Amino acid sequence: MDTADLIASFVASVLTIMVLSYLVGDNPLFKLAMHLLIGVAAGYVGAVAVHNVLIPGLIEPILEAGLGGLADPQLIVTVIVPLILVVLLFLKVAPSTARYGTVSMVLLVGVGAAVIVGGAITGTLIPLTLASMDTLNPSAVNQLTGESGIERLLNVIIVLIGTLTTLFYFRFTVRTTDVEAPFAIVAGTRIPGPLTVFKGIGKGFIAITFGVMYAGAVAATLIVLAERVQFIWDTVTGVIDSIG
Amino acid sequence: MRLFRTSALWAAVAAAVGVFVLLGYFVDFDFIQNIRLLFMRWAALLAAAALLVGLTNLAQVHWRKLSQTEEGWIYSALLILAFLVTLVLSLVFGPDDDVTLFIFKYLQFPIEAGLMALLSVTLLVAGFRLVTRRRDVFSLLFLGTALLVMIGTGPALGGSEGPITVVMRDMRAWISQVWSAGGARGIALGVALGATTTGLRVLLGADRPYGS
Amino acid sequence: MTAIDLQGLLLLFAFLGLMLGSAAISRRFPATFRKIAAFEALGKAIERAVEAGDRVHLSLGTGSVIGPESAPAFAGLAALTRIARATSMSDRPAVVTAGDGAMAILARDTLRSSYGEAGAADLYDPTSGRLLGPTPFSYVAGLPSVLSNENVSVHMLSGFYGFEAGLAAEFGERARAFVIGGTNEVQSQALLYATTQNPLLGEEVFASGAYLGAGDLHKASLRAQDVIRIALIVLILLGVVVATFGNLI
Amino acid sequence: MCGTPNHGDAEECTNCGARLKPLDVSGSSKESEDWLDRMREEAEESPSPGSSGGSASAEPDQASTEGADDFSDLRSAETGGAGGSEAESSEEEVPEWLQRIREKKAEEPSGSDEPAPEDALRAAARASPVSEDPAPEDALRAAAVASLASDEPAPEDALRAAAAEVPSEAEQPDGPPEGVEQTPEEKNIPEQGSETEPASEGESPEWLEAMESEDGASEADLPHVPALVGGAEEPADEELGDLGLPDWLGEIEPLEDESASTAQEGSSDLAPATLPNWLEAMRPVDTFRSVVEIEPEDDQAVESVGPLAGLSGVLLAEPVVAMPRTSSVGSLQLDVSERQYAQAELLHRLVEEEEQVAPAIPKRGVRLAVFRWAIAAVVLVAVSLPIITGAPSFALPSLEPRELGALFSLVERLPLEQPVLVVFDYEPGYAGELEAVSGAFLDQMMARGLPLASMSTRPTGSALALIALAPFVDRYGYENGQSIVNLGYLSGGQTAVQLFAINPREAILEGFALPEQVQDVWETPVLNGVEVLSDFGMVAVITADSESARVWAEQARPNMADTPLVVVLSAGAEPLVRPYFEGTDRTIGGILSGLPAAVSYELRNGRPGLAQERWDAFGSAMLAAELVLLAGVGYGLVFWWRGRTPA
Repeated sequence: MDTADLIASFVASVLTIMVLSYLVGDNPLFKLAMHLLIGVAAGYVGAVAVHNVLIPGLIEPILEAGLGGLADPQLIVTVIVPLILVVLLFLKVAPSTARYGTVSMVLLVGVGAAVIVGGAITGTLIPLTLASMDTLNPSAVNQLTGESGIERLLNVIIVLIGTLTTLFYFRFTVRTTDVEAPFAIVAGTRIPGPLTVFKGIGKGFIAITFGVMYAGAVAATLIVLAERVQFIWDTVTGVIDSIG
Repeated sequence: MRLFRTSALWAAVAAAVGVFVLLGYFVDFDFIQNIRLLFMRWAALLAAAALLVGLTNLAQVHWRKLSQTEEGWIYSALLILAFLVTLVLSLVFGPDDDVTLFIFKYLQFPIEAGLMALLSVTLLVAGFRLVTRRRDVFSLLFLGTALLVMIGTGPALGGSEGPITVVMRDMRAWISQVWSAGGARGIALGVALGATTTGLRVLLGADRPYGS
Repeated sequence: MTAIDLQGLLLLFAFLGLMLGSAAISRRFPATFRKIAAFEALGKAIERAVEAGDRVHLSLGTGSVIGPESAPAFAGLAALTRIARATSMSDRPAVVTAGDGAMAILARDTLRSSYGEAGAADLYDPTSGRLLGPTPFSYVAGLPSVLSNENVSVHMLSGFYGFEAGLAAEFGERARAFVIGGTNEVQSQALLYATTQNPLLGEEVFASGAYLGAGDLHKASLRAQDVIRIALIVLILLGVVVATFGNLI
Repeated sequence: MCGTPNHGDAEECTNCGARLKPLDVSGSSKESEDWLDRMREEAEESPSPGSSGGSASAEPDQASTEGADDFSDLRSAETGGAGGSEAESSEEEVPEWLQRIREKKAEEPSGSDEPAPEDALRAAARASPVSEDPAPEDALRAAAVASLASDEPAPEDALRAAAAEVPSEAEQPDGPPEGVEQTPEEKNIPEQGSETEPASEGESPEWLEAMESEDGASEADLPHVPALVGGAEEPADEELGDLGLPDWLGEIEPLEDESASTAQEGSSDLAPATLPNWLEAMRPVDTFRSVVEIEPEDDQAVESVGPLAGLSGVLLAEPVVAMPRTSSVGSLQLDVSERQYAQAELLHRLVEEEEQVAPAIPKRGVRLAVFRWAIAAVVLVAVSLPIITGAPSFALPSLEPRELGALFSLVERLPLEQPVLVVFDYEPGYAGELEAVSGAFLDQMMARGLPLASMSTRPTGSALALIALAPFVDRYGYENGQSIVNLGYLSGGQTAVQLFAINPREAILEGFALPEQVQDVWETPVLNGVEVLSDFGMVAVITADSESARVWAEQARPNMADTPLVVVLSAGAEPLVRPYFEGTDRTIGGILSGLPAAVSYELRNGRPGLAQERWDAFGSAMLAAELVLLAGVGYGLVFWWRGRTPA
């Protein structure tokens, strides 16, 4: 590590420690680090947006086309119109002119909403529904894992029950005389109806799923913690070596 | 009344844009696909522009704190300074210049990584408190599963790979690839149902996040 | 992709028909919805906030408006129209934050029109809808100061989050605010389940509009979801039968 | 309060002077603003007019009586109708009146919350055989109004009093204020619709018609906190009118409503319990059915023979009176109306909740801070020990995950002439994990000398790609612009993935950190053969969230032909992505997730990397984490069983 890197690493280590100081409690060092992060991230991302998106997407094409090319319908559609929309969007900066930028936001929202619907239907609803239609044929073999027989059958059934009960758990509309409604409230004695049991299993699967993901998140964050500690330790030893 | 007409017009525009983009998912006709791609390109450009508007707003908020020396104005000052310095350097040299990358690597990166490291403890504290906070069998199931998976993920206890380790690894694989796969599918399907209706409400003009 | 994806179109029109149909009949055949404790607690918490003159904070997450991940944020904005109406009694407007520039603009627009409709246009403050940071972690980095400096007592998370969801909720808990959170990313839901007192599981985050009374089409949406939910369950079961006996034969 | 019938446009009761109309007889937004302003002023003047359920009755505040009056009545009116169905509406209103009672109770040392409302139910039913469920609600309204007019009466007394009066004319003046306060949503209360159909045909008091014209008035009252949850439909009206559904659907609405409008108009103004009982008794069966979706067992509530044939709820009184005092089980067999039933149900739920939720809210204090510090200390020590002292050390995993072999051989088979696209779709925070997990994968590809292109849909992703690839670039002598290029940032987030999939060259225009001589990133040796996504030998997405993996699987896959899609995931996201991996169409060709898998990968490569470097620290940290969670479970269970509240 050369000196510049060492100094930089030292600063970086200090910043990491400032963030971790939140473990003791909210404190000025932590706040300082947070605001520094926001500032740097904002500056960097802003520059990326200008450099990698707006300039090549809107400015360069116009400069290349020159004045003559401005009449080109292709350019008008792909560059001039979005440029106007962008200019209108910038009017959102000032409250007084904000309403003139609405058209640009409307376009964004329209695209966003459509992407949500299209993505959910073609990306999740259909593929996952189809994926859930697995065969219960005991002689079938899972090409991927090579499972077969009872082992595979059991797994398929578990996944199926999990999918269906979890999906059912989120049901919103209830009839006031749902089995789950009356029996659930009789003080002391709970006599669950079939729906209640079904929902209970669903919630159980949700808890298991969340448990797995929580464990994954803990593992992931602990690796990052290990990486940070390693980084700080390397810096400390580096500094000690350079001094000594 | 005039308000209403304007907002109805916006709703119509959003719906029109949305219909083309949405149909593009289901119908593979050039006409629709081209319009859809065009709208999506515009949207990508507008999103970048909106980011700049947002950043201006961010700067305004903190500038106000600074100028009115509200509580924590000193932090806002630091934020604005960091923002301007990074922005100017990145604009002048470009975001892929060594100077900019140096700032990214030694200022932004360690703080974000620090936050992630902080999260590890946060999650453990939350896990520790869960049973005392939410007294039901599901929080026990949640933590029980988490423990099994963590034991199956982490290295072997006692330093060598014994039969118990093997069992725990298989157990972990079974829970995360079978049991939680079922739950995950159900949740994902449900989320997709909710997302679809949410998107459709916007396209139908019932929800108008762009105001009126 | 085939020229026309019939399955998809069919599902799309099923959704549309069911939503509009249920909306049309909702007055004559009102539906009953299951109780979601988190929403009931939210209602009371907002009442308390308004009484105490505290702020309600809505976090729209770090998803981009034009991405599929923006769905829960749109749901949050729909709920905001109702929350703004409720907080129009208070002298402190709700504050809405986002991690995406366009989403922050939408937050401002929604606040402006909601307060306008509630007859409290004077409550609208352009800075009460803001971008906290342009990246997920810079966004959560901005939360502590918002929560502490603007004495927020209700911290509602409704948007897309990655792991930062855990931090977003933790900061709320530390600020001793009422925290309620939901998102579309399942792993983040798991983090919220662990870190918040009132997690919104799965698709519940999309139901906030219906449960806060944001409109008939919100309730109709829940009905439509339930019909399609049952249809999917039946379809899957049928599919399993077909797959099984298809193989056997 | 007195029971004297009044003329429709009378402002006050001629006899007792009770106000018959609210102060805000207006529907226009202008006036609604006035109303709101007034509410706000009042809200500022008095601590909490009506915003807590109890304030209206429990603490009559002269300064805010007016506001509180509006609030309390409005609340019951709104919530009564808001739910749009009995159970829901009662779920709505019960908390309010229950809260009032509870708060009043809180002031009086003795007595639990539970009996009062039940008494109310019973008394109501006993007193008015034909008046259905609404009785308690009205009793409470009456109580509220009464206690507002004069401070003394305790709600539950008022309850019984009011409830007992139900059939008599005595409480009719309560009607008008309520009638006026009714929201249009009150139309949704089916029994009322049914009850009042005869009223609108028959001789309904004049003040009723007068009130009908003022329906709109209450719209302005709606923006009001207590009705928030499941609350006021008023915004819905707005939607259906000028703000909500598409206009053509808006047109459908009135048609839908017209059929029931006669009944509903009446109902909207007529508070159920204020009906004279002879009028109640005139309610024909079919109307009841047509308006409400009632459950089969409710049919029994309808008298089928004898002089009372066709009257619904006639026999209710007897079973209800006979209902055992303490248990609500009886109410299951008995034909208590659904609203009474739901109120009783909710009462139970609320009482149960009170026991649970209250302790569940943690008292943040020193102890929590100590726990936090202790856990932090344990974890930090556990992570630091192996790094600083080299101990403890853990055996590397000997088992390979099933899918690793497939991925390894997939990479081995990749043609050397086709470039691989690696998408770095994660934030800097995740780098610590994902660099360790993806290291071995990148190592294998670059050891084979596969040409590599990287990109990201996140602004910071390109920089992260440089950091992650740097060690291998040096190790295997990759040359920037020749054998490896960074395409840079794909703007537009996940939506842009589709654009990129359809036409990569148009979607990404700028490279990232390219050498000076490179003008166009697409003309570099790495990419000049790439026109479409399927020209890549493989597409690998390194990401932390399943959403972005899903988007690549959905949006990009269709344009990839036979090019495999590999996903390197953060731990925990795997179950969400697996369906795409295991599904019949195998949209995802390979998965790599979690540190153990990465260590196994490095072992296969025969070159130790970041994963093995982190292994010991990770191991001891995981052990510490497991202990912490175990301790938490034990701690929680101890308090759970001892039924005590931990800090």
